[in-house]
Amino acid sequence: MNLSNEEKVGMFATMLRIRKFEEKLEELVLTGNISGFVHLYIGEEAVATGVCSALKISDYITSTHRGHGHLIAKGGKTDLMMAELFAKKTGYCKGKGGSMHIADLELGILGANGIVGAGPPIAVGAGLASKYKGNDNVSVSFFGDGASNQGTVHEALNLASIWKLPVIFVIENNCFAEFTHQADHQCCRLVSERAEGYRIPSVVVDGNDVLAVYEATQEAVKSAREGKGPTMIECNTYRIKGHYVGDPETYRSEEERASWQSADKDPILRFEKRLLDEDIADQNTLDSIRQEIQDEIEKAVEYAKESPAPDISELMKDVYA
Amino acid sequence: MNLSNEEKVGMFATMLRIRKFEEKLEELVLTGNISGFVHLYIGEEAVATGVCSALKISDYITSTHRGHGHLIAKGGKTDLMMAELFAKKTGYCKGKGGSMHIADLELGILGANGIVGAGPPIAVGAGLASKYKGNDNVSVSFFGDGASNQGTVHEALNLASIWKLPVIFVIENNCFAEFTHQADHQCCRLVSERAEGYRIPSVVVDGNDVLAVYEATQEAVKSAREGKGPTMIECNTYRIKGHYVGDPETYRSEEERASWQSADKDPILRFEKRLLDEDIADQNTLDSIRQEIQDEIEKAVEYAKESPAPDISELMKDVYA
Amino acid sequence: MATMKLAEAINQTIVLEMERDPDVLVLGIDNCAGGVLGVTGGLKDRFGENRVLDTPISEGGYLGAAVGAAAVGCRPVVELMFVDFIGVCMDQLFNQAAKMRYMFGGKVKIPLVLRAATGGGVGAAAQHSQSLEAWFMHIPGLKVVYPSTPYDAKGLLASAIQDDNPVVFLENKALYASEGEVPTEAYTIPIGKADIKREGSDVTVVATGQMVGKALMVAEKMASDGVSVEVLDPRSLLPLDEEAILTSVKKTQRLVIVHEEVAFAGSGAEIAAMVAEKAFDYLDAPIKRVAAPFCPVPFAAGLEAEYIPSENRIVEAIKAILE
Amino acid sequence: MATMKLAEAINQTIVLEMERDPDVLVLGIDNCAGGVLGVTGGLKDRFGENRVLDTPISEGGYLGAAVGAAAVGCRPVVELMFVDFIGVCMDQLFNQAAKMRYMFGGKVKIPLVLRAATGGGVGAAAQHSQSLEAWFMHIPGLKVVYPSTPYDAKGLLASAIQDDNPVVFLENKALYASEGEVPTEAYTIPIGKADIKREGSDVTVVATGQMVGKALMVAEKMASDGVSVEVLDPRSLLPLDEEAILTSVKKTQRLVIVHEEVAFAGSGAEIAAMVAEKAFDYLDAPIKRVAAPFCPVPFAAGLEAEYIPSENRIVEAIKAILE
Ligand SMILES: Cc1ncc(C[n+]2csc(CCOP(=O)(O)OP(=O)(O)O)c2C)c(N)n1
Ligand SMILES: Cc1ncc(C[n+]2csc(CCOP(=O)(O)OP(=O)(O)O)c2C)c(N)n1
Ligand SMILES: [Mg+2]
Ligand SMILES: [Mg+2]
Repeated sequence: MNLSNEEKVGMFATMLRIRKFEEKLEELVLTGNISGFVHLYIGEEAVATGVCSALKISDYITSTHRGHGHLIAKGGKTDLMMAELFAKKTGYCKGKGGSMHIADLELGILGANGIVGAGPPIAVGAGLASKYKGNDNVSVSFFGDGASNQGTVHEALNLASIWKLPVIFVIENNCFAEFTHQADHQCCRLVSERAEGYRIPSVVVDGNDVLAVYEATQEAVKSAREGKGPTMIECNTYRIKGHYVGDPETYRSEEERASWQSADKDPILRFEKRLLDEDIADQNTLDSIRQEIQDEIEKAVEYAKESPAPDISELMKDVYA
Repeated sequence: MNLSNEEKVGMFATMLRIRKFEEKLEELVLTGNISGFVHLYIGEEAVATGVCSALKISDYITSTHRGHGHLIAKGGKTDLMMAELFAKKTGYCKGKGGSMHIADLELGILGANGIVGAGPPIAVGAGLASKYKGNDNVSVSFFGDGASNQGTVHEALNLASIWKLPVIFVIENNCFAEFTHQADHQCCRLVSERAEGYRIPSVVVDGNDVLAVYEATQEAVKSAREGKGPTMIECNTYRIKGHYVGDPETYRSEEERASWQSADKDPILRFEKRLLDEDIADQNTLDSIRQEIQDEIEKAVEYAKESPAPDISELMKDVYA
Repeated sequence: MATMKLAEAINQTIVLEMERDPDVLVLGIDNCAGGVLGVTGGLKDRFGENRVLDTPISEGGYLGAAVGAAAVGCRPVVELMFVDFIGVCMDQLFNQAAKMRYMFGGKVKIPLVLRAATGGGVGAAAQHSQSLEAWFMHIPGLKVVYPSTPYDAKGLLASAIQDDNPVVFLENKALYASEGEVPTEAYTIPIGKADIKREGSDVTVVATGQMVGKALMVAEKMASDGVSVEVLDPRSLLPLDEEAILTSVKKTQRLVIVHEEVAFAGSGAEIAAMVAEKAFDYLDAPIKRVAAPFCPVPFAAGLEAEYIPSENRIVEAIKAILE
Repeated sequence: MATMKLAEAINQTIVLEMERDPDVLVLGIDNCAGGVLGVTGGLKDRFGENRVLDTPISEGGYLGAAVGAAAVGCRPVVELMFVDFIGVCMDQLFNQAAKMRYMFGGKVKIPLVLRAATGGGVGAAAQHSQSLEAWFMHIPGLKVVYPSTPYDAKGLLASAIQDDNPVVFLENKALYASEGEVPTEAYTIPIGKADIKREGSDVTVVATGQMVGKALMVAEKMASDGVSVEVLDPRSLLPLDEEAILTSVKKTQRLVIVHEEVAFAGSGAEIAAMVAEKAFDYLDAPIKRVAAPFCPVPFAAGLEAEYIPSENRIVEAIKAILE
């Protein structure tokens, strides 16, 4: 690993930014300020952060219905995101897309997606374009344990493999697909046990250890840029919140959930401790980062609230290029 | 293996019946007597025969676009099949279905299928019904190396696995998907390398050895009937004819093809020699079987030719039950 | 009689049919936990995991499994969750379920119900708010049912489950919580019979889903202006009760069609075309369609409100052809 | 000018566009060997395997890959083989390709062409003979092109490849071998412009695909009986050249629509509905549709011949509204 202290602190900030964004969002949904289906990334911050820290701006990602973490980690602006969630004209999609459809092509973000399993083929296509055009961009496709049972995911793996494309499949195994435990929707213990069937090298990491995720991704990126084809990275993590804001969560115990929020499991608490223990940063620095992020999120909310809703005349625009 | 000599000779007859049916069919298509897309099973007879010899009438199969062999092996009547191929009223589907849609529910044949990869989920459903109803019927899904890349196949494997259904997935790895070599459409050497990812036990057999196929199927059937869930059987074989009758076959060499027609590779020649070598049958018996089958096929053609075409009034019938 | 929500009426019907017929199975994502739509609650506890199956995310696989199970004697009731997900499993519906009987020369029956939540109004954006009736109508071998009240939902779903053909059963999201009077005992409503929700003599409004309620509000309002609006709910779009529509149009001589899907190549196009052919001589005015504009469903509430046909737009359409 | 088959015109256009624009890629099953449809022959030898890709059987995967490639600057031309296969990959077309631009607030372009063989007449039965124009027309964000001559095919395909939106390009199987005069140099025909294939004054026949040729034969025959038939080929169904259709109908005051897909909820329903709304006062007779009956495509030649709209049925429809 070749990370400077500064970079590590940056990763801490990114995770915290995701956490704070999501916590604020939950509050805003519960208080009726924001509507629609909202899926929170709380507890999984180390995955998106570790992965995207190993990417360039010109690299591509495809995201999911649970996309805020990926977007923020890839450089997405919290004010534009918040404005989109508030359905405002100033939002990433002019208020037309909402939580499940945020994209920023300039940052290589090819979109969140409301259809489970639709992202991986799209990431493969971006990888195909990179290979054809001869640039060294890689594509990362984030998807869940649940998505891994969708046919399109299988197809995408096969395509990336036969075409030896610079694509990295990042499995967020967060123990659930909606209300169903991973063990109830597939018999393999790990999704990545399926990788060998496509001759795709795979690695399993502690998805709550941001540096482990980073390291695995860095390897995969190197291999992809060198033309060695795809890699699968399975990140073991846990979805702390319900499937969506409002989920009654009848299908799991409070204890199970709480166990993942402990200081030695929560990805942010863990990393904070490490930064302090290894003298990479002092508490003051981290606290001021915390404050900055808090402010940033507050400002994002303010920006969103003050922004105008899209004009009715927007309805029929952007259908065709 | 618990096969009587008679049963072995019966398997020889079944393989021969398929071969002769297909050879006749090819001739009929090339002479313009039969139209539509026709995919021949020549060279792969040991697969359907070995598998179906291990099944009861009440067991189910789903077939493919290359279905004639499966149908005959499961007990399908050559006259009704031929009449269907001639698009006659007396055919299996009253002339409405043609080669890719022949079914015989009474024989457990849930249909050939024009959509690659559509059969496996249907077989899973039949298996689900068997399990739910508590009978001991098993379902066999035949599909090709090419089909194995289709998303629905992946989904079917996962479903059969989590529900522990009495389903047997029979992969006919005949080296081609249309004009594309297996090595060019997937990186795994064998399709069944993917089975472990679903925790489905798998076995690879010489698909041109009818007894090997039978044996593997018998094991799988036993396991399925005992409630132990699905098995995958990969049968290595070779498609002797073009993808369809009329295929210019620009993609393979004459030598490659011819090598699979040699006495030690052709499934029928091989089995014939074995029957003789092991004194299971004498040449006379086999020759008279050959003659009987020849006659049966001729009669089937006659029956088909003499049968009436469906009346125009049939057009709108059978749309709804 | 009991007052109940549309979602409850559907749940109750599934329970009644499962009790009546042991061949009825339920499949869908998270159905055991009651489903994301909140319709299948309690089924697992009552009927067990052998009859109420949770499916992995693989719609093509589990819809196909339902087709296979139906072909050999079960009656699966499948939840697709959002109708928008049909794109990953359309093949099993239109090439398999709907065509098998014909392709096999009449030798199989596929008694299968595919339930799907339809329509907008909940801020769910472009991939969770669509209405796709017209696609299903275009599939020979299929039936398409679309109730607008809890009463109709119960009777029609019972018919759908008892039907020997594949049936797409559309549930309007905005109506799940709408209430109505529903008999507690089992009953059926025949598929293919329209219902005149309000009689009138000046103009026929054919409406589906949540548009029925809007049309009724409009009829109520316009009655005080002396305009008599007949509101006809086809209840099933395939088969379509052409006779009922033609009878109404022959009486009123004016037709407005209201639906939530986009107008272009939507279900209303078929209704308009049918009337323009079969009741042309009775028509006194152009046939108007009130439907969604030709764009994906937007997220922003203001835009979505503009997108979904409003009472105002219905009034305008009626006025335009009454002039 | 050269005489060439429709299949050749398509092949030639792909070659010209690939030469013109290095971003054009070709994807599809067995395209390297020329494809089962026989349209992509020679492309691999000319442009190499990096630009002409053979895809495994995984339509959702490779159509999705085309969407991704298009989003980042390529112009994929994808062969679906038979349009009937759309059921396994519809999601990538209607929820991704067609909606991404809108959902993303205008921030992406998806220049992608999906070529698919359409229609019956070759004894390919229910899963290889369908016409599904109406489904594609119902998708905002998409364009749908359907040429009836080699000349139109070449100009329209060039436009489709150059278009910044996803375009479904339908190729009628029965027309692949049909010949016509085609300029050897590159040219485009704008998408959305109908073409009057024959002028007439008594009745407008709107026809698509192989029905255009049949309508022209009918027009020729009926001319000798003193009936003047105008034959209008929309050439693209989305956008639909409503103006051209309305202009023609306002002139002839009679409309017959002929297409190969089933009538119910088919493309003709939209055309009829549009005219019944916008040119009602000009119409002198009911609008007739001549289309396939409501059943899957049968295998038997005799049944299939009855299934596909015939010249006779067109004549009858015209006569019925001329009386
Ligand atoms: C094709 C499709 N099927 C079903 C859904 C409904 N759905 C949304 S999220 C989800 C669960 C996804 O689970 P997983 O992939 O593990 O991601 P996670 O939510 O755990 O992040 C489901 C079933 C959908 N959006 N699209
Ligand atoms: C969904 C779908 N895609 C493509 C096709 C066209 N097609 C028919 S057979 C075939 C090849 C099948 O290969 P394989 O599964 O290996 O079976 P084989 O023909 O070798 O028996 C293809 C691509 C189809 N019928 N359905
Ligand atoms: Mg998950
Ligand atoms: Mg094969």
